[in-house]
Amino acid sequence: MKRLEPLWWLLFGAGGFVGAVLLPALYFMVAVGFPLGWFGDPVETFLRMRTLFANPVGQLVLVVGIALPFWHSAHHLRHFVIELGFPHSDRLVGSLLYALAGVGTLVTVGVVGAL
Amino acid sequence: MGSASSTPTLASRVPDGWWMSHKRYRYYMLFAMASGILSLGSLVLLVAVSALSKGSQAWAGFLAMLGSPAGLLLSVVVLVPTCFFAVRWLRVGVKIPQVKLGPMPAPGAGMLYVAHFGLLIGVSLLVILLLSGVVA
Amino acid sequence: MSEPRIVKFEVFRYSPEGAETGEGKWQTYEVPCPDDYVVLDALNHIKDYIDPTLSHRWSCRMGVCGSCGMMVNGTPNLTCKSFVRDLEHPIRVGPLANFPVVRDLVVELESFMDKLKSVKPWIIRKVEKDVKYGEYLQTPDELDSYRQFSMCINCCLCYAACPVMINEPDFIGPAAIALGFRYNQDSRDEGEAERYAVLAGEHGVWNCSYANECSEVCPKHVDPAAAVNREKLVSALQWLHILPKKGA
Amino acid sequence: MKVIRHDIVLVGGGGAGLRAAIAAVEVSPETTVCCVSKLYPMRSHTVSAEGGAAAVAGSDDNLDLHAYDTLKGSDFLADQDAVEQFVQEAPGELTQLEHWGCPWSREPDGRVAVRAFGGMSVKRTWFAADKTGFHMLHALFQTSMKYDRIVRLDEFFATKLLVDNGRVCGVAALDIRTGEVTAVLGRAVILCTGGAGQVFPFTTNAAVKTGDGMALAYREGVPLKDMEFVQYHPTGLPGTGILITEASRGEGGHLYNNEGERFLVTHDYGVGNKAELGPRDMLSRAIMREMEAGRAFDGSYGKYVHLDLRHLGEKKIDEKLPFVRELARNFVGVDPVHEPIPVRPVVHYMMGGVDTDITGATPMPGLYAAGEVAAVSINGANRLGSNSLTECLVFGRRAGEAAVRFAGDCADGDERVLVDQAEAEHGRMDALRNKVGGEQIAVIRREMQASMESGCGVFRDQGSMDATVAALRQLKGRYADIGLSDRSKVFNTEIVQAMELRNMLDVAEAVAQTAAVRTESRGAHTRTDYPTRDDSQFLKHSLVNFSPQGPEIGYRDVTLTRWTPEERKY
Repeated sequence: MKRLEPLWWLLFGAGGFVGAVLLPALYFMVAVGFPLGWFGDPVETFLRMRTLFANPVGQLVLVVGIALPFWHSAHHLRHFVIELGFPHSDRLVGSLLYALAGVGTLVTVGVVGAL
Repeated sequence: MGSASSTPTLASRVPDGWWMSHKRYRYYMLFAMASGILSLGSLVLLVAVSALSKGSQAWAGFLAMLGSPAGLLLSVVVLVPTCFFAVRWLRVGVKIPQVKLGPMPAPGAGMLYVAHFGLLIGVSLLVILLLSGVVA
Repeated sequence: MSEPRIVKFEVFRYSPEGAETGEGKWQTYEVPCPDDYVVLDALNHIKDYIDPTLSHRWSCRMGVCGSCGMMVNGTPNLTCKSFVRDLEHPIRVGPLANFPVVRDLVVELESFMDKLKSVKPWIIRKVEKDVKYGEYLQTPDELDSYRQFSMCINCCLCYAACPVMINEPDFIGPAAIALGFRYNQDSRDEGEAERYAVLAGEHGVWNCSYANECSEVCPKHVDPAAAVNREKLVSALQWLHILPKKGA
Repeated sequence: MKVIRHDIVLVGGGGAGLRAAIAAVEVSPETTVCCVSKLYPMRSHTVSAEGGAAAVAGSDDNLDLHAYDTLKGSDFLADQDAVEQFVQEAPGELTQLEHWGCPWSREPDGRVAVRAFGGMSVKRTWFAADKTGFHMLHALFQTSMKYDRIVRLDEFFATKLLVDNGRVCGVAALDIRTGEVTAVLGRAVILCTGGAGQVFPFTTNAAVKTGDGMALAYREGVPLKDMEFVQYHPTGLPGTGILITEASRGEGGHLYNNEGERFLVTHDYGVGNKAELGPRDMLSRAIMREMEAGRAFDGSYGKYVHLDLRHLGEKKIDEKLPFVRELARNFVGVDPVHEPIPVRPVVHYMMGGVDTDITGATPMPGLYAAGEVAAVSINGANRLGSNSLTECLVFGRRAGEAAVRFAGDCADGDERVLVDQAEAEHGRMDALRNKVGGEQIAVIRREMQASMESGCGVFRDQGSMDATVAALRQLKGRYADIGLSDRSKVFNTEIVQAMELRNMLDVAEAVAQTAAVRTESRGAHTRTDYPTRDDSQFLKHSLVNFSPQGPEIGYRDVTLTRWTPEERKY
């Protein structure tokens, strides 16, 4: 794990960037605007979403937008756990968190691929 | 050198108030937690995509769930830290790329501020316009 | 000048000998402080006229020698520029956090000195130019690319603020990384490859957890967090072989 | 007793010391240097130097001009052979520091930039913004880490020179951390401990500048030279004495009195059209005269005048004088971009010091000195601003190299004799730590400082100096009765203060006594009762020797080569 630090950091950075730039608006629309009916009824939004995302470019955007933040969180939580006073569990905690992020990524690819 | 560990020392002291009772650290801890919450947002989106792939019924069900008081509470829990995260990340983030990489000159802080927050505003507008159906 | 007012100080006391052994204690002093007193003035007043057994380091009292850093009300600060009038009372003065305490307000700096040395903070060149041929040319822009990071006074406040240091005392830390980065960025230097193993090594930049606390407390606005994270970017690109290492 | 043996023992790790150490290990591939310093080297007072370091750089300049400016600035008391050597080696030394990474400020084309400075007739002061000393010291310290043969004993306080048969062979050093005395033996010793500004109450000098090296040498019979010459820097902050660099005038700052006059221009203070770029002694006298004439401002720390930088503009101030802005804002709450800075003359530099020749050698075999602790002398009766940083380099290197040569030609001293002396020091430290007495260190120190200010300030006369001499003698008597409270050995700073006070009392006495017998005015030594220079009697260095009965004073002719002393007018 230590040998791959630059990789974890790059994924962390990319995830943070996506999380900062894309996530707020995307989340707001999908999880607040649509449910409250501000942008049309469920059928309209369903069709609009399918049009936008059920294609290779849309799918790529979704995979990047959803999966990278997993890596970001995993890496930051790993450091957070060290800071809470568990530096010696780093190997275990890190492996677990990165594994979770990996699973999350695979699931994301699967779910998005099913669009 | 000559005097290293030559007299007993008291173990180093943890900063007073680490890690929640001091304002500076509290702010940082919030940031660390916000960066964990990003994944919660991602998970919700993942559920949304899953619903989207299962058809309009599932999608409507997802929207009803998120429109419920509990769903909206969840959105507050995700959105507030995410916005806090976004601002701090982009603000602190301008420090990092100000370095000469290979033949390219180092970009300045001002330029990076404009780039970072321009990107945030641009991407957000694009997402809102596309998803709201204003731009078909 | 207005009359000095009496200010209460709680000062950390520890000695490996005699009565103060153990975990140390907080001792209260009442110090008459004129309006323009800094915390260091108060400590010197205690040392001179109240309790000569108090030990603390100081020298230039103008914020440049870097020796009087202490925890002032929980925040690492140079005591020579912490004005008593700006602080909440009682004022609590302790030794720098994250360093072993030698005595009272004096901390052990040996490990810090080793860390400084570990980044090879000197100009490394394949071929040295003879002094008689004059200086290496360096434009103001080239100077600016590292100048900020050459401002570090080694006061160690950043180590006392860094949450990583609490649990990973071997982390080479903000000041040492900033110094290594300073030489890497210097147009006269060709030692980047030699410093890579330390800066990007086990105790190097990857231990940083983005708290940015180092930059918050730096009295010289060195912004070590910027250095640490720029070094991460450069190191990551070098790890991917996208960017060459100077001097490799 | 712990005994450490190296080829060369260095006391002090500031600019001169580190330069000497690097020179020693570079000139000889085997030599080891042990650097004994009472503080971590990067804390040394060189760190506080702001304005710059002088060396001929531009095509409008030449070595003779630099030499002449220096000699004239010194009021012709400097040794001309030393000055010639100095100006010749200065450019190479500053270039060497550039090669070691010092971030000198640059011209747009990448060459090193130079600025104007007081008493210099052309721009020749190299600078790193206004933190020149800081950058030089850190560049030297960081470069010194490259050499494993430079072994440091950080936070070791040298208490005595160890002398065998008239030759110095090491020092006894108190490990402040443990309270134990170590015998640090070598075949040559270099003193680089800086000056003694702390013998005065208002000084730009750091707390550590207590004349330790001067006192160490003096007590072993080495003469101190030209001790009566103490430089007041014209622009320190009132109260703290924090230095506002001469570069602020070099970059165009002006001095004003409370009537809004640029008094250096409107009144005749002998600086002519140099005005604010006159030498420090003259400017300090001018400001004091303004105060006496009631044309100064009144503040809580006495009178002051204004240093106005506002016309330079924010951009130039931030680029060339950022530290001045930082200091003024932090310590007096004044932003020089918008307001003038309150300033007053404040003790800055000792022209005098341990008597050395131009190789840094003192009259005692094996003992060398460089930097402010030494008097070579290139500074004579008044040092020009920006010559001292360069002096640290030029004579630091010379002392380092000369010490290597000396150490190569001689055998080790008799270890038994030397260790016995260190053992005695150890006993003395133990006794001092446990000393009971009625006098307080801080009280004696404060009275000494007050007495030096009143007797040996900018203006002196026989009565004031004699009073100071008497007061110092009495204080030395009282020092014998000091009591210490801190009995612990670990990081006991009280015992360090006690020894520093002893050093300062010796140095103060040397200053006051030599001043009291120089019946002329020259450079920084200005007597109201003898207002003119007297070359017929006093074109001479004073030399003061220690004796138990009190200082013994003698004189030596100034070395003249190509320049005839002339009236000092600008």
